[in-house]
Amino acid sequence: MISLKEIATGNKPTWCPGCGDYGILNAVKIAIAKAGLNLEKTVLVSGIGCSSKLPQYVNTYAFEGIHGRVLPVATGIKLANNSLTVIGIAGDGDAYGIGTCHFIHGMRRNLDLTNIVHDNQIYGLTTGQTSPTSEKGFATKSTPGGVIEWPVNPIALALASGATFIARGFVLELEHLTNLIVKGIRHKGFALIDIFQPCVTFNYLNTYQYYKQRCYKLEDAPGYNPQDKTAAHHKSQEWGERIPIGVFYQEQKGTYEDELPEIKEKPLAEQSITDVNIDRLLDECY
Amino acid sequence: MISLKEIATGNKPTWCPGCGDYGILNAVKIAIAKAGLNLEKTVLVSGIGCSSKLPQYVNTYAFEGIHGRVLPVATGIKLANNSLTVIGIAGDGDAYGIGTCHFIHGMRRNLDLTNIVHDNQIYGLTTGQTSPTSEKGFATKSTPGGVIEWPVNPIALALASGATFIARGFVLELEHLTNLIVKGIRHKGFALIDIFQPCVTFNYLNTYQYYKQRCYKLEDAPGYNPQDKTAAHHKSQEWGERIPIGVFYQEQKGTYEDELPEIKEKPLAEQSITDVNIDRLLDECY
Amino acid sequence: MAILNQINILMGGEAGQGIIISSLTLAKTFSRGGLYTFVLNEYPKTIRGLHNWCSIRVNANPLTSHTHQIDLVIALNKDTVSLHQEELKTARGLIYDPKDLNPAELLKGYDQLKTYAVPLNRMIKSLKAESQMRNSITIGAALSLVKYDFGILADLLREMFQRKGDAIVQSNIDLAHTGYQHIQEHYPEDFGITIEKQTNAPPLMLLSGNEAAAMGAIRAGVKLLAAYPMTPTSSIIHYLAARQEKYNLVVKHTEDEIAAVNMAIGGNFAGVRSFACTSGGGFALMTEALGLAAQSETPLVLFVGQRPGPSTGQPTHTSQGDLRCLIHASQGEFPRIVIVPGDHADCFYETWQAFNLAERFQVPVLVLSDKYLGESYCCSPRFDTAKMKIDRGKLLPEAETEKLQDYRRYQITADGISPRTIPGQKGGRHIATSYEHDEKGFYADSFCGVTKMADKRAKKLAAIEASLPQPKEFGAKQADITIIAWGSTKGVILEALDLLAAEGIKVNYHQIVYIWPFPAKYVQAVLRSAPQIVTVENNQTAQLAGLIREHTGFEVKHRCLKYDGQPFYPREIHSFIKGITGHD
Amino acid sequence: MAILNQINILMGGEAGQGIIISSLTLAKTFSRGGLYTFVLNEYPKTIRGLHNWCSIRVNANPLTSHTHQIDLVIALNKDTVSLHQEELKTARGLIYDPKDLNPAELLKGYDQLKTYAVPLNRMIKSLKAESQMRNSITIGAALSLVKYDFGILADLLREMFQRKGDAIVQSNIDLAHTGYQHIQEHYPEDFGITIEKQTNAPPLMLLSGNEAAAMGAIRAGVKLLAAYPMTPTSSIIHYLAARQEKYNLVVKHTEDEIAAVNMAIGGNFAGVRSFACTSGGGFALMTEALGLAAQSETPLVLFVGQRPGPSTGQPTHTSQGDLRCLIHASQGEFPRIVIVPGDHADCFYETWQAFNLAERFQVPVLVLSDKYLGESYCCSPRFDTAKMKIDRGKLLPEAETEKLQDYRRYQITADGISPRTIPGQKGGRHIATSYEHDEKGFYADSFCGVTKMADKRAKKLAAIEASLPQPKEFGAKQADITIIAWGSTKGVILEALDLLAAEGIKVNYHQIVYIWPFPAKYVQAVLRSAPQIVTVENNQTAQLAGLIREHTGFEVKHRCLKYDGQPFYPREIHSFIKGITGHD
Ligand SMILES: Cc1ncc(C[n+]2csc(CCOP(=O)(O)OP(=O)(O)O)c2C)c(N)n1
Ligand SMILES: Cc1ncc(C[n+]2csc(CCOP(=O)(O)OP(=O)(O)O)c2C)c(N)n1
Ligand code: SF4
Ligand code: SF4
Ligand SMILES: [Mg+2]
Ligand SMILES: [Mg+2]
Repeated sequence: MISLKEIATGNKPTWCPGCGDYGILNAVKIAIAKAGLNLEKTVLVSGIGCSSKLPQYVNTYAFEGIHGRVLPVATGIKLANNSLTVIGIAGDGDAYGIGTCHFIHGMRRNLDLTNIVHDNQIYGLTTGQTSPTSEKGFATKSTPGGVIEWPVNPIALALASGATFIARGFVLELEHLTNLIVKGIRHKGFALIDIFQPCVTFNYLNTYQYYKQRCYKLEDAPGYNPQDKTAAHHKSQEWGERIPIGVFYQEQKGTYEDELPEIKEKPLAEQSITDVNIDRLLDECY
Repeated sequence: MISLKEIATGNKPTWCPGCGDYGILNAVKIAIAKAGLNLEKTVLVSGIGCSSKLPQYVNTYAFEGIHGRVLPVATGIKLANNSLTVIGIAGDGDAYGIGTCHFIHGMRRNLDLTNIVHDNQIYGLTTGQTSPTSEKGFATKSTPGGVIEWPVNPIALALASGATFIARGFVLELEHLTNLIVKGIRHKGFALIDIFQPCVTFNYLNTYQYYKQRCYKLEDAPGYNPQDKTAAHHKSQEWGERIPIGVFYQEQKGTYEDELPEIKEKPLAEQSITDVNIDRLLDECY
Repeated sequence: MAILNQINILMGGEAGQGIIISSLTLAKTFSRGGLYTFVLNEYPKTIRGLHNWCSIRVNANPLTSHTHQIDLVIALNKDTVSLHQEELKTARGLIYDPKDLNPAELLKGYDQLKTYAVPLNRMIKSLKAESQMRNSITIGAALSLVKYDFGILADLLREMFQRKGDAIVQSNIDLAHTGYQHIQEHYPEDFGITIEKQTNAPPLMLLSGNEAAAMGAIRAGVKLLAAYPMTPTSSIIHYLAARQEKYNLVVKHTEDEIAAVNMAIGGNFAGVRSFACTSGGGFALMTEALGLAAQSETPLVLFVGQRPGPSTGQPTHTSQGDLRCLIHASQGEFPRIVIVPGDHADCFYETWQAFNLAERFQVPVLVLSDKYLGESYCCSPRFDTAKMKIDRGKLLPEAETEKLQDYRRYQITADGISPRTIPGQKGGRHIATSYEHDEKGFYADSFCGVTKMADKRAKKLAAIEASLPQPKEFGAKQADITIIAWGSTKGVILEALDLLAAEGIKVNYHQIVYIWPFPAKYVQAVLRSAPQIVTVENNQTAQLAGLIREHTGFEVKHRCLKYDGQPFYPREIHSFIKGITGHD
Repeated sequence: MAILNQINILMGGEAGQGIIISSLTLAKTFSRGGLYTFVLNEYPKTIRGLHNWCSIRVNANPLTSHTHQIDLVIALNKDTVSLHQEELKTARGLIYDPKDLNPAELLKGYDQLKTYAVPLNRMIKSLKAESQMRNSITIGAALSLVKYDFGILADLLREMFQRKGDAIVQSNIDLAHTGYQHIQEHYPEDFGITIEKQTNAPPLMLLSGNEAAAMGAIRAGVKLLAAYPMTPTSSIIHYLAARQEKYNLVVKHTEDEIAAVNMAIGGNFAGVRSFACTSGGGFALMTEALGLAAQSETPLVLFVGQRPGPSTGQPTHTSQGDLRCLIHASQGEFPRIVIVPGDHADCFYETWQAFNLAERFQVPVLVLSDKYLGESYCCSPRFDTAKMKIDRGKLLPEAETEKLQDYRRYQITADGISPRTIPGQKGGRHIATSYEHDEKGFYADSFCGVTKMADKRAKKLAAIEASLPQPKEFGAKQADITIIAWGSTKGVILEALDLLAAEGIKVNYHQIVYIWPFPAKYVQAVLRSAPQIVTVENNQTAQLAGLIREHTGFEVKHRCLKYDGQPFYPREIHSFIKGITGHD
């Protein structure tokens, strides 16, 4: 197995001390090692947010784009070279807020991508505003009277949109989380991994303690079968005293790239473009 | 009841002969009359698409915006003046494609808006490309090899996003459709009405015949209860030989505007701004 | 006065009646006979019902534009007569169905006009054909009037419909022939215009600007088009989509334009030539990512077709109103290239070139066309692909990346361009980022580093300026008046030049193709030597004139502007110029 | 050399340590004593951990900017010493905790510097306070050094913490007092700078540009802010959000910037003054809707704070790189107004004014600020609201709409502005649209109608130009050098003017506030009378210089530019000017 040191760029993370993002960084690195990825054939794609800084610390190829656009960039990369492992890294605001359109359509598209979302239920980098997953009533700088909307439910949305691997992790459950990421990477198709990541600076509600008290593993739920969509749907609604983590749902379905005849033989990136013959196109004009 | 003639602007619709949009226009006008709306207190908001031309033919206040942004404009209008009846008019591309982000967040916001979506499973105005609701394998100018993605399921997405009134109509079932729209308008909260609207020019698959053969009314489904979310979820998955129309789900829940103390007494638009006293703000600076 | 080998036909009908297809069929029938054709179509923003028309201009000599003077009108609806009374005033003939309209009623005092009644609807019924096939009858009738070889049309129809089976082929040919015969039988007198097949002429391609651009992209090795449909560039999507399998390229109809541009950036980052096409509204949604491409130094090509704004404006008409918008879109300051093709050949060669430039300079390249250029059809000599060499700039081959030590993606170099690697390559790992960064792509650590990195990017400008081709010059070397213009006005201006030359007025014309970075030195030299300067633009605020003043200080007094959604007619430029010279 | 009533203090520490709050507390302690203060904060794009500093400048005379010369450094971490060695070279004093750093080790040969060791960490422990409250001790220590009235600080702390209970209040005061006493006891010798409470001075407000802008919006009757957070304008969201209930206004944190701008348009359409605030990246996403506001003639105000681009760039630093981008954003051509406030008072008055202009002219109004102006704090005399009259332009009252017959929303009028109605009003029903349209808002039916409607909108320009205030002039009437500048450089330039005047160099300065439509005539007149022109801009490409050339033909030779993310220091402009005059 490749060493964690090789996987690190050596840049010192600039997150707040105690931030849940450190744990996710750790999990991602271990998962890369466990999944046996080739660092030169792996691309991390992120947006903007505290969470999106993660690729700066992982020694793969990486693209740190703009806020909310992780999936389109990742899609472009995967379409261009489907031999690469492409992993999206986003915050809850990035993925479920400004990026919602790409999130929904990315899932029904079912490209072979892994989408890791740091769900701290807050906007960290912009110093603590409400996020789409912030709980109803939660007061922040942008909603000092408390959020009025009901939060988005990423698991339920993923189910409704046809995602083929849907999981939730918690950063303190490092090994469990690492395994989820490995499974997500190995899954052929779109994998969503929503991760509870306490923001120790701005989220006074959803703390380590909060999640620790509530999270339980779906593996431990008697008879839970992640192939059962109805059960998954049911579990997706559970929130409050007990919150499930683990694989909610997994299904094998053809991927988008499977249906592209153009890349059956080799990825687009490997096809020569030095002298494309367009005679036939010119002939059509007569 | 107000006459349909009064509700018409007199502009001649520019849709193709036989287009399903004529039927929706009819249904909207009848519904406005039936619901007893005051035309001067009603605003239709549309985007861009064949469907979005509808407000040009209805003699209320209207705002014809840009592609995909029906709900934000409608939200702004409703927040500004919650005494108005605000009805969104969009196409499937507008609402479920480019407008997805607003669609999801609009539903969890639960403002008292009615959102009418002309679902012809195609991009009409741009001359026939794939829409998010186009069926898998359906070939269009933009996907001549057939759509690879699975279609979005607006009903399932609405359920997953917390919409409080979710219905589907078919344009040939005029009375049924009209009633759905009336119910949607009367519903306090966000009402989605997805309408099958054959595009006779570009959609060779989802024709009048196609829907006529398949559609059945949920009212006719023995024991169907639109308060039952699980049943609704189940019905949302039904597609193929038989396709349900009618009210999938309805729930009474507080609306967004209910929780705004600022408009408890009167709408923002009716509050005087001639001489806002900011002494207290200036005092804070010392 | 008998005329040989030139005619301008207007075919009008309802949207959805296949007017465009029929006009192209007619045009191709001539271009296969070695005649130059130019087809302009004007259609409303509705799919069916409203009035829709094409002009099909034919000439034995090369044509570069449409023109106002119509010789023959083919009316497939009443509107074609009632809305085109102006054109009918000077036309020679009108083909119509007496069931649709009565010319005697609609047109009083049009004595020059010969009317040709063809019972289209009756013929369709008797041949049990679909009503849309009425157009074919009129094509036959038109060919008959100008005594053109019917066999060319028959061959063309055969090819067009062969996939649909012999019966369909035959019925189309029969219909056209019915029209042809009807004229011969009922109107034996000479129409006065004859079009002859040019036996020694080279074969002529007939294609639209968008088709030419799409071909240029394919020739450039594009493998990914990520786009969301928008008039007037949707046809680029359709063109490439139809050829995906043949050319192993992927066309992704995305969820929106934001996705489109970001996918194209992802594709380019991964080493595949990728682009997006759109119009102003979609481009607005792409502007944020434009800066991302610039900051991350990812090559990017965007193809934008203009239509009149602001906002939705007039979706199906033409404009040159977006130049400044493209030059300055996106926050911050960075080098970009804006190319404005002027004709159909430019669309091909310059779109192709855009991909080389994007990779050579690792900057965004914007190709700005418009509805007139993109959707009009024009004859061109066959494009010459022999000399088109792919240049991927400093993209390192794997043989070199393997040897890299401590690779710095944003290395500061003399020309500001850094060697590039792509995912999958050994030794080339790096992070590309939207943040200001150091040479390795890590967050910028000092204010001084920031200035250096901004200067590095800005340095590319010099390299770009040195390598871009200069504007093209047309017309007399020594002239009384010099036109400077950009984009799709080219063909119209060239024809206006001919008209003026024929009257002894000496005008020349400089066509700016690479408009940004602005070719200030070239323009400065032109200004120095020209006695009178005129700019011609399809916009309201004379954007080119503004650029000229910004970059040379010179204020253009004579600005020929049109912004009603229609392209110029050659005569409009002709009379504007004459107005200046006092000849008018 | 004893100095009276002027000091510049640098307080540095880790991000998250409350450096900004403490600096503002210190500044307010002085401004309550009638002294002018200016607080600049510089912070990294991280939330905690990295280095973060503020300068707190104090003077008995009005201050308009920060400056480079630091007198006293308060180090809450080691970086404050190691990263600010330059400033420490000329500083008089350093307050630090020997546990954090050893000045003797870090600073060799800084003989002028007196070091004041304060055992912050130990004091915190002994008083059982939180480590973040170390700052309070240093505030006390600083006040002690300059012999300032401790009672003002005690009162301020009391007010600040009263909501948290007496215990917290007392513990803060105690901490500060510990610092105060520590200096008195251990360093009795005179520091050399004394700050005295100004007994006859008027009370001074201390506020940031963003706060001023937010107040201006509230005063303008804004009832809806729809926005998505983005540095450096998030504080406008926070400011208004905290005051929603008091002022009956709704702040909507939207799903993205596209939603924000469209909601603001919806709100304005419905008759409520609504706006959105953002920065470049968010503005890019708003550009499509900008054209919608223009075409539908819906009033719209957008407030944009600049930071260095392209793309994410340097989110927490400052820039003036987005001017051209705002002027030309969105496809097509339409009138808009761009206002660039220069100081904190401008932020208030001009943001307020923006709402009047948007409604009077029914056009988009863009207010362009930046991080430096928006997030720096400056003392102002109390804003005068007495003369601020709300002007809603041609918005018809219901009494008039009731009488309307055949109302035409887009009626062509002499000034291009049409009477407006809002939903709910009797007789005013209409459709507002993004399409080109006729007077009723229906689809434009003719090319000639299109030109008329475009001309109608363009006509507003004349009305706008005639009504906008002219640039402001500062400094000597007759000068050797004339500065023309825009935006946040104002305060720095004013101070540079003083520096130059003191040296007998005559410079004056024209501040452009209403930069678009460009005040060409005014600038032309300035150019004619000024012997030397200098532009000063926080950007790389001299955008104002470009505008000047575009609109007057004049090429500005001397362009004072800085684009590393930091604002100018007065001395930089001072030496640039001296460089020109040859005095240097
Ligand atoms: C278009 C755009 N809008 C706004 C921003 C400002 N911004 C940066 S990060 C962020 C949200 C951060 O929240 P989240 O995505 O949850 O990430 P976190 O910091 O919590 O990890 C925002 C609004 C931006 N960079 N770009
Ligand atoms: C930003 C933007 N992108 C693209 C377009 C072009 N466009 C106009 S309507 C439309 C889609 C129409 O499909 P739909 O929303 O389903 O409406 P329909 O015409 O089928 O009723 C598109 C892509 C546009 N107007 N604006
Ligand atoms: S602000 Fe929150 S999410 Fe961001 S680094 Fe700090 S603790 Fe982590
Ligand atoms: S294109 Fe389709 S949706 Fe549009 S008007 Fe015609 S039939 Fe209706
Ligand atoms: Mg977050
Ligand atoms: Mg549709």
